[in-house]
Amino acid sequence: MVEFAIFFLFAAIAVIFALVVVLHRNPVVGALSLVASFFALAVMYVLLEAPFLAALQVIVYAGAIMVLFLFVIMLLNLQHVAEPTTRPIQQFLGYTSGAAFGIGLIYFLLKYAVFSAGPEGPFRADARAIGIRMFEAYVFPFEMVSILLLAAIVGALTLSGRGAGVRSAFDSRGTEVSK
Amino acid sequence: MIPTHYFLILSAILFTIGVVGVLTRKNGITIFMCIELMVNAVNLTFLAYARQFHDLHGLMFVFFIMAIAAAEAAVGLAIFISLFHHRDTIDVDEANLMHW
Amino acid sequence: MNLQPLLEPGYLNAILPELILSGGGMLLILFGVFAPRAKGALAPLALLLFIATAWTEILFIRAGHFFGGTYEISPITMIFDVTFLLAGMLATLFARDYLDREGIEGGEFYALLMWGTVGMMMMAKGLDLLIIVLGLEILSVCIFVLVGYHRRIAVSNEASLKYFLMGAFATGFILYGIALFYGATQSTNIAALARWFAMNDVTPLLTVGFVLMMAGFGFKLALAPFHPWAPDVYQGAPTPVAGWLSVAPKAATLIALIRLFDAMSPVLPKVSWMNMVAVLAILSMVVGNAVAIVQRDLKRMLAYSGIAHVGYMMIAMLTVRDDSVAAVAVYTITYALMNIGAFGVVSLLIKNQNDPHTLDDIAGLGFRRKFYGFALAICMFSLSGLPPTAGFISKFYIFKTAIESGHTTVALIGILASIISVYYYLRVVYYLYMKEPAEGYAIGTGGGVFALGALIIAVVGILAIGIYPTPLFQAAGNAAKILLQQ
Amino acid sequence: MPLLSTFLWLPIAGAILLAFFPRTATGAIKGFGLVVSLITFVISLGLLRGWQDGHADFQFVESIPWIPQWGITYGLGVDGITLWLVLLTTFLTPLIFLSGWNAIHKHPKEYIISFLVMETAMIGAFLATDLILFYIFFELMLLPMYLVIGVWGGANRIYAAIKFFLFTIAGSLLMLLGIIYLGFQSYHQTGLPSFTITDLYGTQLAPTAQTLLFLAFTLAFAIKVPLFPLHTWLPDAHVEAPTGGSIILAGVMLKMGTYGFLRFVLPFFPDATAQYANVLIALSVIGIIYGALVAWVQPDMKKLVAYSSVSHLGFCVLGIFALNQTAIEGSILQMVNHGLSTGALFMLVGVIYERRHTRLLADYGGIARTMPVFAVFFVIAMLSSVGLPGLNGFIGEFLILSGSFQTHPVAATIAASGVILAAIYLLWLVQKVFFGPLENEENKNIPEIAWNEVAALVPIVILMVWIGVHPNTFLKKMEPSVKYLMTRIGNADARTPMLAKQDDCCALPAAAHDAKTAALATPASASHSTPTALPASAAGEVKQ
Amino acid sequence: MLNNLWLIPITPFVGFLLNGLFGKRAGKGFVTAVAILFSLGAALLGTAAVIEYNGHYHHGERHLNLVYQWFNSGGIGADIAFQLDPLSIVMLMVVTWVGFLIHVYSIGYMLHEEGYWRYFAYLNLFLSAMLILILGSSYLFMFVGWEGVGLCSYLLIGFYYQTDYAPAAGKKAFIVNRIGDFGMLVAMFLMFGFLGSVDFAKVSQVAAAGNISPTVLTAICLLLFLGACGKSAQIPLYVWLPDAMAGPTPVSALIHAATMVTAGVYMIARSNVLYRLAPDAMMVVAIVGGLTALFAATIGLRQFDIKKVLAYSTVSQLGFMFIAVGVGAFSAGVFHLVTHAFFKACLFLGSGSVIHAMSGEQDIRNMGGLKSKIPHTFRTFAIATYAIAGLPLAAGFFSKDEILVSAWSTPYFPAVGKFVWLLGTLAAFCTAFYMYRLVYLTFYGKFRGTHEQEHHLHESPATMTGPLWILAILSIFGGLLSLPHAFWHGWSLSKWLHPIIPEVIGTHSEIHLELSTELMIAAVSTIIAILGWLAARSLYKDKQLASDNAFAQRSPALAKAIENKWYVDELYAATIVRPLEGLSRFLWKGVDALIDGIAMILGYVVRGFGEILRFFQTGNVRNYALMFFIGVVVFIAFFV
Repeated sequence: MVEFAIFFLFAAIAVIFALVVVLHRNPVVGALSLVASFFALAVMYVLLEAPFLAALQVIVYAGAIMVLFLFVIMLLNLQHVAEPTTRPIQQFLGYTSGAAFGIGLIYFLLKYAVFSAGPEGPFRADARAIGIRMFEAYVFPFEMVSILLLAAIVGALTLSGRGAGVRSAFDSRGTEVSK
Repeated sequence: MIPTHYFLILSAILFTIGVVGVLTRKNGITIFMCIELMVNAVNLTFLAYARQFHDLHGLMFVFFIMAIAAAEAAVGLAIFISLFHHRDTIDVDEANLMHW
Repeated sequence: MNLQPLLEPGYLNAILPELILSGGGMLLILFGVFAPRAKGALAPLALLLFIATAWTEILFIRAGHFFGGTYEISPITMIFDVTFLLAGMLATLFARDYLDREGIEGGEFYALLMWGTVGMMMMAKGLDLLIIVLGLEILSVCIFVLVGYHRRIAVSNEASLKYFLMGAFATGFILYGIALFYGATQSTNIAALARWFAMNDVTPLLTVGFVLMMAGFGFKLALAPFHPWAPDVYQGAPTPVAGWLSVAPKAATLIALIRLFDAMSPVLPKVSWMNMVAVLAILSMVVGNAVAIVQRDLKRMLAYSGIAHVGYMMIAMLTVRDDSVAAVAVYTITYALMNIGAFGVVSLLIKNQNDPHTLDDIAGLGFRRKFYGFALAICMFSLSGLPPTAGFISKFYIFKTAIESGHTTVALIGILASIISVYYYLRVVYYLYMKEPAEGYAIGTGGGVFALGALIIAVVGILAIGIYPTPLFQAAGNAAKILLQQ
Repeated sequence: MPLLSTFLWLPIAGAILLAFFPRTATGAIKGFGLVVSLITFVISLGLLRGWQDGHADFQFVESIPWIPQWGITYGLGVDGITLWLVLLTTFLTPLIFLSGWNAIHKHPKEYIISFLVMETAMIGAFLATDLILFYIFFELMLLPMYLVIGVWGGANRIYAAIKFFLFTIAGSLLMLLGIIYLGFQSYHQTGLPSFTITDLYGTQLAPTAQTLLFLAFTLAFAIKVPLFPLHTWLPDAHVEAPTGGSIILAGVMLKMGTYGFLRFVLPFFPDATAQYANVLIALSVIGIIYGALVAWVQPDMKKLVAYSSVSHLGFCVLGIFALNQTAIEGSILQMVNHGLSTGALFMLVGVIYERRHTRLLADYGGIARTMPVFAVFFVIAMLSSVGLPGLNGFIGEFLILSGSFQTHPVAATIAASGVILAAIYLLWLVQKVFFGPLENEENKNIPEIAWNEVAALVPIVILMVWIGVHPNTFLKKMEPSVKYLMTRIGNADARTPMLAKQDDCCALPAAAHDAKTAALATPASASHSTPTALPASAAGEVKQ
Repeated sequence: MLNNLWLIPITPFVGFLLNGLFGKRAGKGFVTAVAILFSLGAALLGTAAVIEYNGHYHHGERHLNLVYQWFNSGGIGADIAFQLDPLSIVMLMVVTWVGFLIHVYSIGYMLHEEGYWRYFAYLNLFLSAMLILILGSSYLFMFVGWEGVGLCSYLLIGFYYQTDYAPAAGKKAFIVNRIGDFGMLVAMFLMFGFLGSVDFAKVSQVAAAGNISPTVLTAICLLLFLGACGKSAQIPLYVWLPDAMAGPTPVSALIHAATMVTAGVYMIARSNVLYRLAPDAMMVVAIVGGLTALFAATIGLRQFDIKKVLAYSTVSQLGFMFIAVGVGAFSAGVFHLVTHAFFKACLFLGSGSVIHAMSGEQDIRNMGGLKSKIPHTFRTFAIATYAIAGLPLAAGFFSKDEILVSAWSTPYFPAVGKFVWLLGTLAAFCTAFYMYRLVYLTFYGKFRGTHEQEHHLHESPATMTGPLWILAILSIFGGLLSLPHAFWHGWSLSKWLHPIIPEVIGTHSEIHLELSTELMIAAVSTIIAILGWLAARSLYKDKQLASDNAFAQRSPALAKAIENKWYVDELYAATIVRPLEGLSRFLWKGVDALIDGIAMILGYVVRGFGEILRFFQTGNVRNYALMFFIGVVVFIAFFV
């Protein structure tokens, strides 16, 4: 019973903060509430007997990625930038089609994804088990991730790195860049 | 023991919220955050199924998705920065030099 | 996924090409950093690496399954790998001049090109959705950067922004689709999927998953209605990148789709999934050609034509048979040659990269720079599927398989669409040879021996395949057979 | 060294060599082009030397597997149907270079190259015994023509070129679909893939399928011919094209359509053909009258001749779909005739256009005084086009009309009235241009036709007379193949009830002193089909 | 010679080639020599052939000289083969010798024309074509000559190509003839269809053997007659002949009086078997002939151009010939053909000599009183007029008389025969009238021309008068060629021609003429002719033009109508030519434009489609995302 209580509580938190992300005008608020939402998800992971993943969730997402977000927001000091709502059609279609999608999805999930028998026995997904699998069967994907991250780093450097920040740059022909 | 589909439905809701966010927001970074939200929803689904099947594969998938998210985040934010350098804003509606 | 002892012998060997490319990429970056004077050597080095990779690919790689059945090397993957490498090579050759002219020569460019190629090669060989997705991501990340590589150019940056947002968005859908598949089949391994499909029936939830995945892959393929990013991105991206981008990722995605469809083949007759593919194909052919007609920007026009071409390929995909797979493979190679060639010629135009490359820029080019004009004309004829170019024979192959699998109606629509397409391809030829440039508006063209070499490769390849395609057909056919046997 | 391949590839080889000529050396370029095409012609004459009379099937056959897994072969061959068309092609090309020696000032090199490529394509289309090979050549000839019209054409050339290309491609792409389907069917039935024409002959097709395929093929060829109402690209293309382009277009390229009907449509889809022959005959008759009438009111010489082509090719199609020996032989001969006479007319129009840079009839008059020799040639060409007995045109038209009269009396009669109209518009042309008072100052000192143009015209005139005086030279060679075609389409008895009727009366004792005449006037093969009600009705129709 | 008949037409053809290729540079002497030599050569060869023929055949069989097979395909074709039989012999003699004479005459007449060489080249070409026409052994081969003479007439009428009217007239002639040729062609198609051949003899046999439906035969005959109408200028296709006078006068004499225009008669005489088997067709021929005879004669009554008068008289005389062949008196038709060749050629050449003397003047209102100035011309002209008017014992008397008698007593359609006779008789009256009107206005009274014309007046050279006299003599004694059986049982043209009119069951090979009727008819027509003469004499001999003007005042409308040839040309223009041209313009501007328009519209539709679709390409990435997502939703909605 406690489980359910926790589940619903944190599910509510996750959803609410997610909504805040979507609805609130200020990116900083958005970022912070996204962090909150991720925390809630971490709790879900715990409920799903994956404590290690929960930890990862907190460390990687909440810890790393979202900080990065905040950092960028601050760097470009967008914290005061509040976006005006425009493009009513876009908004409307976005909400309606989103609603349709969500409802349909939930409907199908309720209809076809309800498992008669819950999982029996404990699901051992602790660091050890994961570690062993990781370096046995998943060594190749793991290596791929390394390339992925390398590419990402290099890419990030290339895009924002040296030479960047030239406002209204001139291209090689020396003509003004049209904005 | 919470039934798996609870989690599935939760993730569906989150995913949808993320999608709506992407469609309705203009601030590039917010949009990207919404995408992150979608990805997390996917993670939740994977994990729920993984637990349901007692199959670590799903869990591993989550792990790798996190890596993907990280990589995207790095590049994406770099792109936003250079976008900002070009036009003092990250409002994606402003980015419409090319059309038709 | 059953346990495998770590690193069986021969595994390294299996991924040797990927290793070469990855390492080569790093090497190039270091080279670029430590020898900034010798930028001129970058492209040759990259070329060398590509060739070396292709060489190993062809000589040292033996077919087989690796990494616990998550990684398959078979003749078809070799064909596709060679296609990727070819695309990479052509892109390098064109990029050399372009980057130099724009003053943005740098090791990262070639490195990212190579890593992207690595990603594609892994996609092509991945026998597990996990591998495929990871490959896709590597590719995507590289593309994000390459598209935005021309930092000083606003359009380039905008293009990369658009591609990034859409790409991440689409990735979300692909992942969710995979999740649903996983939920239904308890596995993401293609072989396992095949087994599962052979035994069980599909639930609508699975169909949802399929739609989501198709949407994601459709985005990569620029299939209507998931296409609208393509024209902007191609227009904004550095032209050589655009050429590469218009070919290589599509090829990788196609081979992945082929595996997927093959796995699903037992249930396909029972479900309406292929109707969706058919709709995508038709939409793409119609929209692509119709909008291409009204474009004056060459790169946008080629983007739309690319949409249409993927539509043609999807016709063949409607039924996964050895013939259709071979057809797709052949078409991919042809498409690589002619499209990169076309973009290549455009990349040689010396002008402000922010401005669109309109038809007027090539007015009279056919008589000013004979070979460039000739090459572009050949590419156009090939794109419009006229003999004796490769475009004809490949399109012929596509429609042949389509008819033999009984998709006559779609084939008919395809034919009608390609009638439309002839118009705008010919218009390019018209500007090349029959239109004098406006007063004082003769666009100069750059391009040294590298670009020339690339064009020669493209032209010779197009004509060779067009005139004597038999060996290619045989190779593709056998490869397809082997792929579909297991 | 196989004969066909030799002169098939010679021109394109020449073109490739030509690509390396310095663009300034125009003289050398033109000369080289002329020499290459001449050699091609001379080699192609080898066909006549090695020709075996009385053979219906392909001769000089070459066949090399090309794309074996689809059964596509590089197969060449000549039979009675193609022999003269091939020779016509190789014959006309050098004349074009000769007559246009001084006509092309812009990019002569590319001009010659395009024509050489075109020559190969056209020869190939006639020689191909493999459907795909045929299609490839069929399409290949579009590209150089597109360039020729578009680059060297007149004021409105772009419109014309694109129109030409789109019309043609629209038809031929649909045909491609048909070809694929046909090959697929035959593969199904025979089990071995093949696109060789003779293999495909055996293919059985369901009625609907046959109809659809028939339509696909017919559309492609009807556009090419061009058949009313698909003809509108032709006048524009002709008017805008440079002289050489018009000559090739009228002389050879249009024949692709009629040839296609003969080689593919009739034998592949005999039932559908029999079913829809009347439609096509109706269209061709309309085309004959239509083209003639419209030609009559044209202010522009070239346009006039272009519309006359519509009319003349209507005769060819009429003859083909009359489905009997005489008419088909006639229309094959008429293809050659049209190539010669209309080719000559275009050449002549080009000659005078070179000198006066106008093609409007209104700008001329009385120039028979300033350029008599030219006038003589023009009148000869005109007469051959009008169909004056003793020149080539008459034989073709007579065979077509008399042949088709036996099966479709009404149509043939209406078509015969086209003969009157032909006289009307061509004499009108001649009168306007050459006769009447010489008023326009610019016409008073037009230089007389030059040596190279005469040299180009004389051979044509010689052939006109030859065909007119001794057509058997040509007819005998095509007879067996046409007979064979007749048997193919299940119409072996080329002679219809009306002709069959004569057997009863030929039983009469022929007078001794004109046995010879009797001998040759009675048809070769005796028929046993009995006369039907057709004669009476036919006569009735003729009477009204 | 008999086995080289092809030499006869070839000879003048060689002449044509020589003159055509070298004549211009070689000079007039050469041209003259060639022309004369080769035409004479043809004549001599022809005569030789005839003599040889007489040696071999005694019953008028047909001699066939097969040169080679022209073409033959699927049982349709013909030979290059020449034949010699009584009919073609008659024609041969007339054509070659009259032709020769006119060549000689032309030397004088054309001497000062530029294009002298051209003229003689054409003339030789014409000769050779005409010879093919009359020697050809099948309809198809005859058709070659048939068209050939048409071509030459086109060229010769348009000889003065720098004028406006001459080329137009030539064109008109060719086109009108084409209409006839259309008939010929279809007729030949029918022959191939039902008779299996177009060889003269074969066709006759098959037809004679019966079991050919009369409908078909009638059709064939009518179509052939259409051809004849074109060539021989019968209603409704006669309109080209008067205009054809635009050509040089000797041409009018040779082509448009003596030879070519009679080809129709020759052809029908050739096909007499067919015609006799199709009486309906014959009747049509007879009636048309009769009407033409009268109609043309009426026009001739009031023409002021000397050649026009002769032209209409020619049409009218041809009408007589068609009456003959129409009523079944084929030999009579041919007989009239021959005599007409004599006197009409003489008249034309005479008129030519007049024009020559008047230095180009053709309007008789400006002539008069030439009698003394050009005596030879006058005498010959008068003689020929006497002959054509059908006054007793001259050539025209016998031939015309025989025709009228046969018309009266035709066994095929007696009633109609009488009617035709009436037409003919009236026409005969008119003939006498207008011919003598012409004579009186031209040669009598006082000169009405300008002074320098009067000053230039001179008799033509011997090369011209010589032929005139020869022809004049012939037109007096030509009648002796075929005297009525009643008086004469020796050689006669009708006997000679008998073999070509074989016995056919159910038909009459020749018309039996009662002596009484013959005398009666002869008397009537003689009186009529004399009346015509006297009328003309009283009106014109002294009053000259006054009476014409008086007539014009009395009934201006009628006068005008006749002067304008009953407005037939205008009628044709209004009912046929202009509507057709309008239609053509409509087809061009209307239908073609429509077709193009449809094609265009298709293009625009596609384009517009693209223009619409491109606006989905807003450039806003969020819209793209929305499209993407909506796509997903829609697909789910559809496929799940």
